[in-house]
Amino acid sequence: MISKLFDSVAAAVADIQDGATVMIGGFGTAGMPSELIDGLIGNGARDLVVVNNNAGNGETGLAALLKAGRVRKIICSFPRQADSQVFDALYRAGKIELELVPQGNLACRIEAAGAGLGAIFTPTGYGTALAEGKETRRIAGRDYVLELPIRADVALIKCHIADRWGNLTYRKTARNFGPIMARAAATTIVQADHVVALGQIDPEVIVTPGIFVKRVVEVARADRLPLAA
Amino acid sequence: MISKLFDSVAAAVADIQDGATVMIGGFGTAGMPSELIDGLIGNGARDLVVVNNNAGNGETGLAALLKAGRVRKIICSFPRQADSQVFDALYRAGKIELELVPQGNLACRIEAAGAGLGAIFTPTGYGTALAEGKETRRIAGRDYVLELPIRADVALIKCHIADRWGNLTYRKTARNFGPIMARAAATTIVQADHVVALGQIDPEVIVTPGIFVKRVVEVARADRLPLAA
Amino acid sequence: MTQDIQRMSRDQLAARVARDIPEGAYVNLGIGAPTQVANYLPPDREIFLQSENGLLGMGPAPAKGQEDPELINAGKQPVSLLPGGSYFHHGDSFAMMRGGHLDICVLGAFQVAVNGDLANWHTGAADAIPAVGGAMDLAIGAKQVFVMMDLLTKSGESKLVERCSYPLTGVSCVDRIYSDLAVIDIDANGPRVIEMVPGLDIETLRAMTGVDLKFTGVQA
Amino acid sequence: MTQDIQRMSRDQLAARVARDIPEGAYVNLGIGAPTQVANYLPPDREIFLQSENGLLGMGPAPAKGQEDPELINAGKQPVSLLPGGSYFHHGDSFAMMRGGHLDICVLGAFQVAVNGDLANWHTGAADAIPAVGGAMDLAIGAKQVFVMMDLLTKSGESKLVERCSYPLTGVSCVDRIYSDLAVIDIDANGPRVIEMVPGLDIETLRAMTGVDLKFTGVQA
Repeated sequence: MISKLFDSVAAAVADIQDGATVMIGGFGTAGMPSELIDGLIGNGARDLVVVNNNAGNGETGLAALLKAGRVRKIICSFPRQADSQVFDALYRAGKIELELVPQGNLACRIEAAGAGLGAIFTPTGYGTALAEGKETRRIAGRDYVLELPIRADVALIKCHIADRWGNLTYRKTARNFGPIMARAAATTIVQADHVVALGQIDPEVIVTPGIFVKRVVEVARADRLPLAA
Repeated sequence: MISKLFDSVAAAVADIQDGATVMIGGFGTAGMPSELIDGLIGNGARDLVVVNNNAGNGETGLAALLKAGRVRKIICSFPRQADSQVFDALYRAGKIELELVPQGNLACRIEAAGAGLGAIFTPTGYGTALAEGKETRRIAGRDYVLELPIRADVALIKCHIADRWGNLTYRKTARNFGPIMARAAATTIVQADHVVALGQIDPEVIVTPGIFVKRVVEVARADRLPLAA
Repeated sequence: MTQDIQRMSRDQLAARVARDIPEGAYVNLGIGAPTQVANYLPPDREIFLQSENGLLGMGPAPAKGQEDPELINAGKQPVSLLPGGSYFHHGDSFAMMRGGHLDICVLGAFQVAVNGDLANWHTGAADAIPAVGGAMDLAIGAKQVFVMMDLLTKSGESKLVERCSYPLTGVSCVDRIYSDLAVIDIDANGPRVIEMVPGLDIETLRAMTGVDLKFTGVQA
Repeated sequence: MTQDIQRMSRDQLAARVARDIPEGAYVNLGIGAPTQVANYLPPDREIFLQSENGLLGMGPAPAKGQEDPELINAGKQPVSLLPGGSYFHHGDSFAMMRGGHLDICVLGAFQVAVNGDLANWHTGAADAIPAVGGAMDLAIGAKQVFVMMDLLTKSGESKLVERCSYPLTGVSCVDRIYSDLAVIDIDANGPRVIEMVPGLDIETLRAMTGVDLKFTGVQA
């Protein structure tokens, strides 16, 4: 019997290595797998490359990982926010490397990795500083930039409901990067609000089929929302 | 108030023009929008370019459109089947042009069109006759073929449940090409087993958001499956 | 007799933009001032608001106490979903933009050039921390790109320029500028003023911007 | 004393392939003979069968009268879905293949070359109507590509060849051949026989194929 369920966050993230590229789901705090990130802080891995839309909010979650000095480089679209003080300080001190990627290119480069494409021509960023030095091409009258896939060793994502095969559903705008990151990492580790018995999730509404998921740990946050009736 | 609902198949397909590129959903007969195809036969448009996984089964649906002599060219992955006699005869008589595309390249070229990518490097088909004359590139140690998006003027697809904004869900393996074709055509026309009131489809389970759909017509086939309780 | 220039307030400008959004349009309103446009969309028009973080059919902010931290907009503020709305992932969300499925996006700007180049993500200042978000995708993706901005900087320089000095967001992508002083279309022939606020005349506007402006249907 | 060569039947071969599919594997079984492998998967192993037309967790054919025309496999035959299975669209289905998410695919073949080239979609005959389906995606996508075939054609020619004469499906993609006479691994060093059926000896197999074969752990 296959079960991808782990009893603890610590066990689920135990083998993340120094130097790993780690995708972290979430858009701001919606969908951020905070407990998995706490587990990663506890794990002690260093020199991480993190892929996330943002660069941390406040002092918890991704911001705490940054603050702990574990991240060598961050690949994101929107680091500067009202509450990105941890990243801001590291960046100004030259202690973290930033690869700034337009949000849609971040998304489609992650998608390309998951789908096994070698590269894509995207119109986003053409003629801007973020495409400097990149190959461009005019195709059918429009200008495009060649962008490479973004893969990861590990993806940490949060979902709403999971089962032991790793099938996932998400909740509202917490879905965001979860489904595409799940496909682009060698090892996808998921924290679920709820784990249900196999067959309890309608096969028509599974957003991430279990093939993209290696490990699931139920994290029963005090403020988690109950399963819909 | 926005309503994309049409009263009749004939009205929904009335403006399809001679020479149009028409994507038709379905894998074999599962998901094939047979009544929309019948409407297209009735509409009389000629010199069509059809994009479908197959090239018709038996004598109905896509096979009937072919038999009516309306299709100049078909772009598909698997024309030859036990019951593809209509296509086979046209092809052997030199009366239809065939662009054979590996099924996954068909899918990702359609996806690229819907997602606004200019071209993609795909590993599928590299070194084969289906990549002859196409640009190739070695990226990170693997060989890829450059493939262009496949767009259409019109997509004809079948869904299970729709609403007046064009939100769609599908049923089982009838989903197949529907969601990706809906995004790749200028005008997507849908036949739905059932049309329900706005808000009746759970926003978490909508597979095709209405933004990708222009017209919906309810086709209450005698053998359609009832709405789940 | 010269009257004072009746500059539009932010709210007036938001209302002016809202007037031009037709029923049935799929629209993305950028972070900041463009978000205000939602407040002025006529309630009798069904307009579909998309948010880059994965929702279509975005409704207004929820009542106090009804906020859901997992239902937010691109600015990370709590919002609601209308009946008929839907959720999707980031790949699908940006496919909507990049694939040309949005009819209109409304963005703020630091500068717009006479050829439609847009600069709105980075001042280029050495100490600024850059952040681009979805701006570049919206700029090149929507069928029509509306910019909403003051025509002049606080120090009186025109934000409609011959050539952007700030880093670009997108090339030749702006279709129309809604500013506090005038509404200006941009096409292959350059900027064309289609509306001016009361009290403003062609010569004054020309002098303010310093760029070659055409005028259509505006009172001199 | 020479015994007769105990060639494996199609069913024996399917059972032999099934034995090598471990619990937890994500597997695509190609149209035709490979489909039979499903009949021999041990019921105590959870193995995930994917079908290119958008399902994962494919179960056996339904009871007569329970067929659903909208629940079919790649061969367009009625199937069922196991609890825990899921449906998805063609883009996602082929992302599973192309993205390297499948552990194993099992395909038929016209020819396999000593470098792992696969030819299984087209005989190259002038009057044949070509059809490729998902074969090229499976051939290059799965982590391991197993081929299931008779080692010789009906006229006695080896289907394991120095170089394919039929049009290729994929380049250097086959990892293992399960044939009626032997199981043969293919890697950068070429083909290596790891099992032969009783009654077959190395010299006979060499003579049958005419290609340079290595042998590991097989009885001479």
